[in-house]
Amino acid sequence: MTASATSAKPREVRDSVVIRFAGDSGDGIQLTGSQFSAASALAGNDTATFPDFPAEIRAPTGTLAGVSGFQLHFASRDILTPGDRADVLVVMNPAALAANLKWLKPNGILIANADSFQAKNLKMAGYGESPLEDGSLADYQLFQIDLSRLTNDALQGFGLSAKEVERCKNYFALGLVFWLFARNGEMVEDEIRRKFASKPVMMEANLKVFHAGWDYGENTELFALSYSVPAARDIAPGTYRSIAGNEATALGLVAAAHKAGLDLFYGSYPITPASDILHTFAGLKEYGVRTFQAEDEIAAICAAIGAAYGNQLAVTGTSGPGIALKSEAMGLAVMTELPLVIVNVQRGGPSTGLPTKTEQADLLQVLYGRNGESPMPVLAARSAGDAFDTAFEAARVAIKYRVPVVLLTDGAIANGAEPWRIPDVDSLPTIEPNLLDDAAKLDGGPLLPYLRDVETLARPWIKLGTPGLEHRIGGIEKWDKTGHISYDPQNHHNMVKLRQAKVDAIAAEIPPMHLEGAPEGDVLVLTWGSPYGAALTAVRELQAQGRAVTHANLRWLNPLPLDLGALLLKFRTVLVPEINNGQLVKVLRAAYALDIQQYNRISGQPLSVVELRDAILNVLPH
Amino acid sequence: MTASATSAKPREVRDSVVIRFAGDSGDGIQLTGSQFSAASALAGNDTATFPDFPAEIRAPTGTLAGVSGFQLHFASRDILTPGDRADVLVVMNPAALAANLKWLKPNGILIANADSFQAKNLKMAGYGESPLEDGSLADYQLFQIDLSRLTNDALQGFGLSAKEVERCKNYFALGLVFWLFARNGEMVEDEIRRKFASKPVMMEANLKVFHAGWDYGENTELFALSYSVPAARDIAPGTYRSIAGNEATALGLVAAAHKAGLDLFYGSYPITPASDILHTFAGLKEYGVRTFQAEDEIAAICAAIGAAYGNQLAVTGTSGPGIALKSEAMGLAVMTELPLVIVNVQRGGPSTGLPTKTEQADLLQVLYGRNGESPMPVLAARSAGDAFDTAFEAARVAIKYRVPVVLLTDGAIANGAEPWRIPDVDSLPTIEPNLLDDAAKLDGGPLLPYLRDVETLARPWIKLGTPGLEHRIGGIEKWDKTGHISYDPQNHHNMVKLRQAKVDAIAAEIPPMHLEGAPEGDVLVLTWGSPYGAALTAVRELQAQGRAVTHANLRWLNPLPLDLGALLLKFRTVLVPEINNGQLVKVLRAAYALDIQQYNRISGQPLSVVELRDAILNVLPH
Amino acid sequence: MTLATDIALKPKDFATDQDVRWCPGCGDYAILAAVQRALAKQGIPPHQIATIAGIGCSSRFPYYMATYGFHTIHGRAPAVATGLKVARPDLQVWVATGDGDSLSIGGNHFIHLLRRNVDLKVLLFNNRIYGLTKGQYSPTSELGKKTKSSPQGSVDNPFLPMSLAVGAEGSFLARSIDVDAKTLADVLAAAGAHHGTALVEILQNCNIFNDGAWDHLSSKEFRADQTILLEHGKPMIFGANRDKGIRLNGLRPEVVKIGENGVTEADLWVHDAHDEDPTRAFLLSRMEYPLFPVPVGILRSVQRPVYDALVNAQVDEQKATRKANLQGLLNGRSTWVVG
Amino acid sequence: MTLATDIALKPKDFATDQDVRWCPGCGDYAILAAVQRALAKQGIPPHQIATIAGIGCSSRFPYYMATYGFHTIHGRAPAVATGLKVARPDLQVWVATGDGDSLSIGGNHFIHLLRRNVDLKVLLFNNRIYGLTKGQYSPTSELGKKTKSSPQGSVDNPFLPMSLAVGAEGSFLARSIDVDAKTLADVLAAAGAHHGTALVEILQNCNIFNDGAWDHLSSKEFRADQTILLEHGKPMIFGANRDKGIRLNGLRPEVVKIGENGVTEADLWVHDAHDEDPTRAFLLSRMEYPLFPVPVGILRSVQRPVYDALVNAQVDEQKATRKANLQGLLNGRSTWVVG
Ligand SMILES: Cc1ncc(C[n+]2csc(CCOP(=O)(O)OP(=O)(O)O)c2C)c(N)n1
Ligand SMILES: Cc1ncc(C[n+]2csc(CCOP(=O)(O)OP(=O)(O)O)c2C)c(N)n1
Ligand code: SF4
Ligand code: SF4
Ligand SMILES: [Mg+2]
Ligand SMILES: [Mg+2]
Repeated sequence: MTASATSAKPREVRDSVVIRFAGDSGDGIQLTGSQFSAASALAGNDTATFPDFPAEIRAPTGTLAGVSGFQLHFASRDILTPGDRADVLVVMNPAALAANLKWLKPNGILIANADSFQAKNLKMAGYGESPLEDGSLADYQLFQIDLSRLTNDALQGFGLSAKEVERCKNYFALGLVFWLFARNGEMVEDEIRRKFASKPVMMEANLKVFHAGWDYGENTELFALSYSVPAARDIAPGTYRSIAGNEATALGLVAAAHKAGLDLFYGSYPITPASDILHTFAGLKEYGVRTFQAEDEIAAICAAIGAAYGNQLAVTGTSGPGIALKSEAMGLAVMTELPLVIVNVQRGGPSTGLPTKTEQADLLQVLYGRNGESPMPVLAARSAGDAFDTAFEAARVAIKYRVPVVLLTDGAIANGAEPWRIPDVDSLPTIEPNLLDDAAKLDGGPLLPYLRDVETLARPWIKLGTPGLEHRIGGIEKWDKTGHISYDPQNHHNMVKLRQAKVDAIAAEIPPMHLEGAPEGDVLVLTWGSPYGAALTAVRELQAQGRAVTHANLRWLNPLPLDLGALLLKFRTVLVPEINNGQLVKVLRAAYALDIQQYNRISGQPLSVVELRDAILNVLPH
Repeated sequence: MTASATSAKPREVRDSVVIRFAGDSGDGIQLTGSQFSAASALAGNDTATFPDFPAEIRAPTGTLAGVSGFQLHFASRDILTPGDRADVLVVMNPAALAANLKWLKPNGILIANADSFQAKNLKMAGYGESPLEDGSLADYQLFQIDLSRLTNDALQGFGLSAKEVERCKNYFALGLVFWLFARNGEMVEDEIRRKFASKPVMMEANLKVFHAGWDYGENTELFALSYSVPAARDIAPGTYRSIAGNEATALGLVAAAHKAGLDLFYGSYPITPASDILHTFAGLKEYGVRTFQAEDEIAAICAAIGAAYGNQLAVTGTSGPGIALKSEAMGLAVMTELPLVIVNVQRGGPSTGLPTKTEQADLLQVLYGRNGESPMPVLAARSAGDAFDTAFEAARVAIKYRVPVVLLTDGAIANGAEPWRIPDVDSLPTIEPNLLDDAAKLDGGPLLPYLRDVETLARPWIKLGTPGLEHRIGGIEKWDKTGHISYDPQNHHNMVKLRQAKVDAIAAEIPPMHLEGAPEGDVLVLTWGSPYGAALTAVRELQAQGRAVTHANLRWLNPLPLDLGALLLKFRTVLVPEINNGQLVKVLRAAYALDIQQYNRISGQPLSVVELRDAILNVLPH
Repeated sequence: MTLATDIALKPKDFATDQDVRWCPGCGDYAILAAVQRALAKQGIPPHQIATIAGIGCSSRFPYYMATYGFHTIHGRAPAVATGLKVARPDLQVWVATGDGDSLSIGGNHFIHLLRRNVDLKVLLFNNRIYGLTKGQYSPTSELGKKTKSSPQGSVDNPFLPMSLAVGAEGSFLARSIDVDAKTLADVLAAAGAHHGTALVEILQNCNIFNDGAWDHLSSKEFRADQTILLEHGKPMIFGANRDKGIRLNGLRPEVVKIGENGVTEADLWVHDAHDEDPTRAFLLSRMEYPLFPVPVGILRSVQRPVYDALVNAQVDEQKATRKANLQGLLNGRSTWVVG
Repeated sequence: MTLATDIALKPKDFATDQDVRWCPGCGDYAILAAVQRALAKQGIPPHQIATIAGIGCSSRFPYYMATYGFHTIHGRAPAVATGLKVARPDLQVWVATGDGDSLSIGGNHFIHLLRRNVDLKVLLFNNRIYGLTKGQYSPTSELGKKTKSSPQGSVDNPFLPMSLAVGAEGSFLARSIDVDAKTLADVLAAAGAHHGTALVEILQNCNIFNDGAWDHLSSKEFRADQTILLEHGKPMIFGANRDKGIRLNGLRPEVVKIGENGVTEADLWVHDAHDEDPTRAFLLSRMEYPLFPVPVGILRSVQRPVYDALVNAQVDEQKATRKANLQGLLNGRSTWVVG
């Protein structure tokens, strides 16, 4: 019997549930969370996740610093955020409780690994008396479960060491919540079988413990009822999978390379939270992907520039401190007008800042962080799945216009997974790299490496190795058309204007702003990047209450959409929520000389639906 | 007899003269120009200079690429720019003529080294026939002088090689123009004696040639009259010298270190046009200045940060590409709140750009070019002499608030010299470094490295090596007060706001805007940096014509002066001229959501009075 | 220079109250303890010492040292420390860095530090992996290493840190192993006493991402046979039974058995750490597992001019010979008076 | 790989129409001519070659070469060239760089290039000065050198570029002098033929800011006595009368006079450029004026795995063994269907 058997206990139907798992970094919390998330998605729920890593690799067991969290929102409707606060909190030790209780809703279900609430652990978590016993948890539905003992009981006779037994206990917890929410356990069982293929005893042990957890829920009288969250109905039809932002970014770029008929070059230096892009690409060599783990971020982008000159789809990726290092070379890419995608997975700053936390505070850096007038297109993904499309678009534009393009994501998007409707490869647009690959195309005229396409202002991307197309480029100002070095005053002025015009010209192909709500009204909530989900959810709630609130999201930060200026004028108030100190607001005010309201919480955490609803209410006429 | 003897020829009095010397890089043009400039200043004129270097060290002799120019404006009144176009142009060869004729006013005096207008040189300059003979120079007062031959004649019997003779010819030209403008030659003679102290023959030869030039003017019938520019009267009384911006920057910082009782540390990597700051500091060891020629710009700033931690007045200087490289470490200085001055001598960009030309296009880079919310005070010097005061102010603020501060100058300021009223050292304000240098000052309380001064929000600058004050800092977010590592969400939010508040607080001590003109009117011309002089000159001209135009200059770019916003509202139009694509305009629009007019020429050259007058007329009501 | 005090210092005088946040079992713990012991023994009080680090697991070191400390940015500790030492030659300055921090992103500062011979003591925690970013190969990882970023095996030929350091003119080069407390204590003491850049490579176990990378050298079982402790002026002998040695055959070191084929101790290479010529150090830097026992102890220790001392000497000399006169400096060479 | 063509190429086939803008008399002119001759002789046509440079006087090189070319940013040419070579192994890629460009700001890329052994040919123009920025001391300037930035003399101990390169695992190391056309031609030809990173240090005169820096080696008068031309497999003989040689005394090279004290050619060190052990190359790298004649020619030339070839081999292998299926990749491991 698998753990998918139906429960005999009464089942309450819920529209949506937010569950948060928390424990020591060694407790397998991220794995537990992902598996529950995958099972929920398979069951047809819409899902959104938020992994909350500790900054340390492995802080000493039991400490607050070592607590790892994973929050999952699953629902029978279209949802956009991992949820503000949890309906269910599962804690593996006192530190996990101390660090996470603030996320649990009043009267929420609290499942605690009671075994671990002993003096030493309590002390490390900063507790005097055990909170399980001092009545301080009276506002919650507390379920105390001796996970370690129960796991141990289940594994009698397996001949496992205490340490090995301890490592299985997360499957007990997983089994229990699977029972609680009537999830089908087959997927977990398959995963256990795959993972422990070479260790049959551990495979059996984990299967046993997983079932034991399920059975415990079904059989003990502790739980009076279980819950079910039916499959979502308002989700667009299609084939779905779960995807995290970093993987989606990599796949979007591989898809673009494929559609352009180019190989892909990825130059990078590991950095949290961008490293998984490198890891993903490193496993895709059969798609013509070459990865270069450089000695630093400067070498990474410079190698990518070399590969771009060598006609590959060149990409470099990093996080904020790495962008700072790359900025000189980004200027070189601007001057040489080569296609290049620069991915910035933003994290908390300034300086080393909060490496494992999310933030949106690199917008001005990527727009302006270079010497001289050095304009560059900038796009931002709004969610994990959207990172695929945005990355594809960034590559398309880079190739079409021969420009370096910045793609912004952030820590929350990079690591948070969400269901993603898988695109049909054939339906993705073809990208025409349009290489100048034959001297005959010059029609006997001279080769002019900076001759511009009338429409795009792009210069030719010359196929290296072609006889007769030898040419030289570099970082010194160039003569228009010939590309030779030029110190001519008027030419420099013209080239500065041309480089700007080329980026500005892209605006012509940006689709009109997509609005959720009326095209005019009291408040326009304008987002970019990861606050998208929470903002749209808050707006929908208020719209349901009849308020004249509209939401729009910017994928394009530079150039700005042509219709944006007019749109802003249609609303009494424009509110821009950002996880920074108001960077897009600065850009918009500079662009339109308009007063714009801002909402900012810069705490390394995603913005919540509740705070955004309040922020909107604040600017709505009373 | 020195070359200062009075002329017997009639003398015409002029109010102001612009003279431009041009020749091959090997012709000693910069030296010739500086000496004429110094003599004019000594004669009581106000002066302003603009050296116009070639990009190559020594392009082949006679080529256009190798032309070096030096423009000097000297006048009997207060002047602010090196002049738009020249009254007198001295050219040493055809290439110099070809490259510089456009700068000569119609009917201007053109002195040409006729010897050099031979076939080979003409060809290299792109001439067919000799312009001296084909009538194309009819619009100018052309004086053809066989400089080489005359120099050779003067040196008969000295036993010099042809090459050595050739090297003396610039002194002939200098002697001639000294005669033409009745300058006292003693200074030049002293300089020749000093320079050639160890080569008596060359000393005598150069003295001889210098006199020969003077005599030539006096004796030949070529020149019917000479000119005189009387001493200026509207110049503030005081002791003056001539100073270039890079030297003034270095001296301002040394003075600040002296007034703070600190040694100075300068970490730098050579780069045009900032290298002279390093060269100046390297010669000032007796003032407690330590220079570190680093392996790159990153090491340069990092070493400066180390020195700041070690309680010296730490400075790092570079140009735009170097700032790009320093940006990660600039963030570290923001996070650790250490005093540091970062000098950026701006040059043409993007990328390598136009290394020897001037530009103002790094404003947004220094404001925003860092990951995360990373605010930093930014000041800009408006002229060479002003660089002293601005550098002093930058250091004072850095020390008082414990912040990294950016000082912006540019290529034109750095290399252009102007008369500078030498400040009295005693009258310079004292800077109180206020080191926390004794554990007793803690009054038994714990050491709190991030405890803030109530007024300045500055944290203590702890004297390293003090028993009991051991503490640790770093680039990860810190707990308020203790400075320990903190990943706490609310604390991060608070610290982001605190770092911003600390920079904003400086605005309280920025003096009110200084206006040249009425406090309200049709047009406010607002400048920052080197366009100051041309803009003010243009405004004064228009004011003299009764137009309601006012000028103001911003030394502070971040924070902006508190009274600026209100001031802008007092004028129908605000016009901001910049040698960039409108960067301050972006900042002002973002700050005040106001429409602002811009004038931009981005050609690597200073803005001219004429174009600014036209630009102002353009926005004035007709 | 810093001076030892009379008051006896204890290792705990160098420990802070911060929770140490390395993974349980990480080799860094042993190194921290060893450094604290060595500093206590050296006798310079905490306030006369500064600990500077880059970024990485190992670079958290300053937080646990009750000295002055600075956790800078990735790869830049040598540069920050150079500035500090030039400004404050009175402080003893230690640098903590990892193999990624010092040899990847920080490689340039690392080699320039060595050539300049700034008076810094550098602890290079070599775990052959990027620990903090969770397990990518580093510039010391072996060819073919499979990691997250090299699923088919790394194709980056590694550096031998000691060879690189010899090539960069290093004046003091030593090596130890995290678990070898005795050698570690000795090399740390010698590093502390060296005037100039003292580089100590510490083979460190990252039990999470590269567990056992040094087991062939560090485990009690193998240590005696697969490492060789260098002692200045002594013949190079190793082995559990101390019956093996290194003999120089022309330019080539070779492992010999003492007592076999007529080999005696007198035939062995006598270690000369103070040889001005770096060739011996270079040879030692290339003695690698499994062909040779890996040298631990002091490979090289020579005196040569020290950068920060030279900089400060020039300042002192100029101060002594050219009187500072700020007003005169501002006045410059020629002035004129208006009004 | 690139292939030589049948059509005879001439040096001028490698020259562009751009005005060459070095100072008259600069050593760079001779180097440019030598490279153009060498490429013509090598026979790979210009379109199969790319020339990549950093920033500096020497780094203007690409503008004068009728190949594909890229004048990048200061110090980064090795990185740009690495990316290009990995992407385009079919091109022969040359890097032009100065002593400041490669050893100061670009030091890290320089050493990582050498350890990876990317198939690039690197021309290091060593004039012991920063030319383009008008004369500050460089990482190869001698101690005590007075320049604009070191009026009391430099206190930075210089690198020996070849020692650094040996320490960084360089597989091909050669040296020549700008004015020594013959040796330059030979080492350029060998560099072109080497598979892996071929480093050629060229002692170059900057007649404006460091005139005569190499006169003691380059002038006809001294060259024979103060340099030694290395020839693989031949004894190391030098001197105007070819009567001097280098003998190895244990680890120490020494200058001997052939015919004196019973020294014969047979006693001399026989140069082995292909020795896998880098120790000989290290010894050569330390032979410095005035104690030794300075080696020119090929110090080291060994085969070892080449980075770009390995990267591309992994790609080819994966392509061969795991069929690319983009739709399958997008689908991932588990999917579900809605609607
Ligand atoms: C500019 C920058 N790039 C990348 C990183 C990410 N990063 C932090 S530590 C590290 C490498 C750590 O390896 P190592 O120096 O060997 O230290 P270990 O953790 O192994 O002790 C990297 C790549 C960073 N913090 N800053
Ligand atoms: C980021 C950056 N820093 C500094 C410079 C200034 N710069 C240009 S070339 C150069 C050094 C030139 O020396 P070298 O590499 O030896 O070349 P050479 O001119 O002597 O041939 C420097 C410091 C620059 N262009 N970019
Ligand atoms: S990841 Fe490795 S190096 Fe880092 S603390 Fe853990 S065990 Fe130590
Ligand atoms: S400055 Fe020196 S290196 Fe540069 S071109 Fe002139 S002579 Fe050559
Ligand atoms: Mg490591
Ligand atoms: Mg050089």
